[in-house]
Amino acid sequence: MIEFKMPALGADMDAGTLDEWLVKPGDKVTRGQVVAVVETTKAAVEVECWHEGTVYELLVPLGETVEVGTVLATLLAPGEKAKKPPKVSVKPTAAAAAPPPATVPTVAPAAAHRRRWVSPAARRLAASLGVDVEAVSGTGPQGAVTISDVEHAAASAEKPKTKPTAADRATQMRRSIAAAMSRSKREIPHYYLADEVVMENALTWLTTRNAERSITERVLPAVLQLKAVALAAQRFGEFNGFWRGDAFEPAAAVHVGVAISLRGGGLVAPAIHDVADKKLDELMSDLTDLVARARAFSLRSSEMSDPTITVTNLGDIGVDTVFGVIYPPQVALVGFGKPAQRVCVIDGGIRVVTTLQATLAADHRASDGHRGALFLAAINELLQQPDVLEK
Amino acid sequence: MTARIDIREEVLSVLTTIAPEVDAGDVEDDVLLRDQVDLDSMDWLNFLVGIHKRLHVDIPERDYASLRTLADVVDYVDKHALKPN
Amino acid sequence: MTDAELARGLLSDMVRVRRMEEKCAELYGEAKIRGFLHLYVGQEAVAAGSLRALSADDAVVATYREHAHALLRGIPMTSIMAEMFGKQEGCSRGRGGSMHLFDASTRFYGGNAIVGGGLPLAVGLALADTMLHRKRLSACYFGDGAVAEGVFHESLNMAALWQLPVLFCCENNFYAMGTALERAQSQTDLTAKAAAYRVPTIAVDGMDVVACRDAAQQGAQHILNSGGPFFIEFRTYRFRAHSMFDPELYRDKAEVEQWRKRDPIPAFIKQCLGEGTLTDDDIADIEKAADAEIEAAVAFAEAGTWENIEDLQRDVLTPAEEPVA
Amino acid sequence: MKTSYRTAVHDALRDALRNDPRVVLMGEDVGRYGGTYAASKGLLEEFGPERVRDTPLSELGFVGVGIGAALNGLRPIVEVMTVNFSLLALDQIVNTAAALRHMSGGQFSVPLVVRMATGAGRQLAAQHSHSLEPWYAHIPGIKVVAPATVADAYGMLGTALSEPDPVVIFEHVQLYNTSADIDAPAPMDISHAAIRRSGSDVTVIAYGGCLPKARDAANELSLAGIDCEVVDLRVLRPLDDDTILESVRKTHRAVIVDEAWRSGSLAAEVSARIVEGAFFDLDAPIARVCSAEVPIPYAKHLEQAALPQPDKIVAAAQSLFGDR
Repeated sequence: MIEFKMPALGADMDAGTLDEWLVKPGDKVTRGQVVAVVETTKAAVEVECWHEGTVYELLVPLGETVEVGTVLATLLAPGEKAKKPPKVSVKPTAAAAAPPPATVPTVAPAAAHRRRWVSPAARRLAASLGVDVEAVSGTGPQGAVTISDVEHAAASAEKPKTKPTAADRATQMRRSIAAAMSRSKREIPHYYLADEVVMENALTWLTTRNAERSITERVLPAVLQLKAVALAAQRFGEFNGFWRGDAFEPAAAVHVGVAISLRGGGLVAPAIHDVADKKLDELMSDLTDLVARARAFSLRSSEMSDPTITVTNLGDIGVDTVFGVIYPPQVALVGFGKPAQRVCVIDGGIRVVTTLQATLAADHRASDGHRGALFLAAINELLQQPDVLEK
Repeated sequence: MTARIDIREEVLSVLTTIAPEVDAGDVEDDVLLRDQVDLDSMDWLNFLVGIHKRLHVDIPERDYASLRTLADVVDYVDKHALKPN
Repeated sequence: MTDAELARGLLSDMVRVRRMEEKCAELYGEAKIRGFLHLYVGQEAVAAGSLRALSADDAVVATYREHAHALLRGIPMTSIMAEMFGKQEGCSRGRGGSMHLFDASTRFYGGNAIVGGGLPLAVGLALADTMLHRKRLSACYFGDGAVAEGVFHESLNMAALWQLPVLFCCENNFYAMGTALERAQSQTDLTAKAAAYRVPTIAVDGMDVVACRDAAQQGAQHILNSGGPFFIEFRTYRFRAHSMFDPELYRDKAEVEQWRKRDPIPAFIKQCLGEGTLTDDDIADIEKAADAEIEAAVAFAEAGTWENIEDLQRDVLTPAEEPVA
Repeated sequence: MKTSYRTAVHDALRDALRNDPRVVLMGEDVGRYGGTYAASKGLLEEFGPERVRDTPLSELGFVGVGIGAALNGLRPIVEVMTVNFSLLALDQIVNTAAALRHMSGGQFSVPLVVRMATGAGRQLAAQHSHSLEPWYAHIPGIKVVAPATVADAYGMLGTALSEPDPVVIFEHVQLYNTSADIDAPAPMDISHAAIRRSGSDVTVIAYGGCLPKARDAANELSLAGIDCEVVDLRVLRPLDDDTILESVRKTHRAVIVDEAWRSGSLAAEVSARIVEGAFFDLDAPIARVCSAEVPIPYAKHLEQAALPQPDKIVAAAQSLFGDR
């Protein structure tokens, strides 16, 4: 029996609310198939299943908010036979206490890695009633969950859930960001490096390339940057991966998280997968698609959960340099500033060329400044060779 | 003139699909568009792609830099779209 | 200074104080002034006479019964009155009230409401003057009650030991609040206490304004010559209660009446008229001027403003940008 | 019949002097003047100047004298007029009265009662308005009490006199004119806090001059549907943890009202004990209402703004309920 669990769609996600099942018992599921939509603080995310099999039992009803890791459904592996008939609708939490954990109407999922504010008394009461405090909305001072919130949650466990409003979402997202960034600044000893990148070659090359194409096929300089970072990250593995527990875990592939600001505030950094292996056109189309879906709050679980390194580009807004905050558990973030004409010394002569500031914010637990400098230099080097990036 | 007004409305309509928070009535013709509306390079590209698709205007790379205000874009569309191919 | 000028000045000072204090009692009844209010009525000759002997840059430290000293050292009656009203135009911004009049520009180091609290302060002021080679003195006013405090003895001892220019002005009105001198002191001759610390002393009739002036001049001269302290006991009497809350159970009405016969103002008027230094018209002018000054001061205080409550916590510590003397 | 707090203090002193010939009352103006707050009016006439003794303005001296007399067979009640003047006697209270039993290895107990007025509200400005009782509550070796009701004003004095160790009594100046019906005046314990109003939603903890304000606030909060329990600390040292914690365990919320400044206050101590002892019962952060951190100003509107007030207590209590 295969267990399909609520995925962690980011460092700041503790729980998610099941919005929609896209499969039913008996359906065959292929690897990577989107099987459910989960509401998180950031977006309604399509969740893929990475197992092949047949849906045996859906364990979490619609509207339920459950912790990350909770089994959402069971699947029979190919060839497996059910040992007993499926139960109707069981409540599966890790703790699985006698009274089922309750959820509450209008609950936006719990915010984040910052511990939620739950009054000590409410926490104790929730434990005794088997209420999941992470799924209870707080009405106490500063939004804390109070005894009465827990009692209401226990009493109205059966009521149907409604979707979070945009305002709820904005608040929740703010909290998520606050939690993730606070955690980052609290836990990650950042160091920062900057390097000036002459963009002359790359931009000229890109302009020529774009001139031959329709506007719909045009490629933005940001795509060159993503590719350069991905290729460099392949060579400098200590910037591509996660710090977990007390150790660095390098990632096998390079999935570049792209920091996307949302209109009206907020930020997500979903991944483009396997950037190092993709051609520029493919990356451009991925990027366009990703930005559109991020702004429509419609991202996939894998995009949310598995960036291995993040790129942020505030140059569009006109800043020269950006020193980023690493998105835990990642260990590095590469920033790009505004391309502008600057006076440079090149080959012993003074020239006016277009340059930009590339920066690296990196986790000193995972890497050191010397390697960081080499990594940044490699990115610079790659941006001088646009045809290498094309491959 | 009627055509120009229609074009302007279409352009604004494309703009507000990219930036839904913008009130079309507030956009000024002769102020840099990217100063009035928060548009990054991806938004800008999407905006021009939208113009291209909606109004059937091709915008080659070399003309990019000349499109800075709403009036620029309207003029550009006015000039290029009405020309028979 | 002619006798007439001096007489006019001394009388004017006493009358201004008397009228101001009476006005304060009236205003207290109207609840314009609140808190503790200690009036100087009866003791005017001490402040009027002794302060006249000081130079402009001498310092004065006083007690909670300090309206007269503040006024006669040059704090405008307007800002004194505004202070008692609690207005921000007051000399202490309305933060101090009746017991805490302060004024840096006249070196008036305030009303101190802890008995004896001003004594070591004056010794310290004098210490700084001596060490910084300034020729000026610090006059410290206190009552007979303060003599019972340990700090009185500590202060006299240090002033004498280090030979500091302090003019100790003990205003003995014979009651420490409600406790008569002889029930509080084993030695009721207060000059003897100062003498025990080898501080030169003089006792003087505090109801005689000229005698008060002369004694203070003698003390100031001694300090100027020797650099060391001087102690004056002014024997005086307050005609009114200790404060506005005092039922005066501790003294006989007859005793008060006896002292009232020695009221320094009528006594001085009689003396001046007899000697021909002042005329009835002079006296009428002085009284008229005092009344006008008081009227203006009350109008000023009435028109004053209440400080914003948002500023409640100002002046707790010195702002970084403010220079410190 | 209504009895005033002032009368209750007076009667307590009178009865103490009547009941035990070892009792003496001494202090500034306790005799002829009748007491600064008229609490000892007529006692000189009844008991004579030996037992109702006016002292010179020598606070350090006469408090020390009281300690010596207590060591040697008398039961002195020393009045220090106000807490501000008690600073002049702090050395004898802290270094002698409080320490003597311990530093003599248990040989010398000091059965002394020190009374003083405390608190603001009468426009007496920065040298006569402060609430320094938390300093005394810091000191091991003494008991500190703050009668807030007429019954306690009478009843705590006699009990304090029967203690073998020093007891410091704080009477808030704003309480002297309050009055209440009391049946027969009786001794009151000096070891427990008291529930002055029973309630279920929030515990308001106050003492001394803030108790009437806490009660007013509780009445107003009840109109808003918040049911307050009002705890009167009564004894500031040693604190009655049990009563405080039991109440907070019931209501899950606490507002502490203290006329002293917040930093290093008794409110801080009570707050810490609640967190230590009832953390898992709290449903909201602890709130404190204390005086603004400024010497108390003279001007009435500023003085009132500096002090805890019923509306501030109401607001603090409401803040513990979020957006209910």
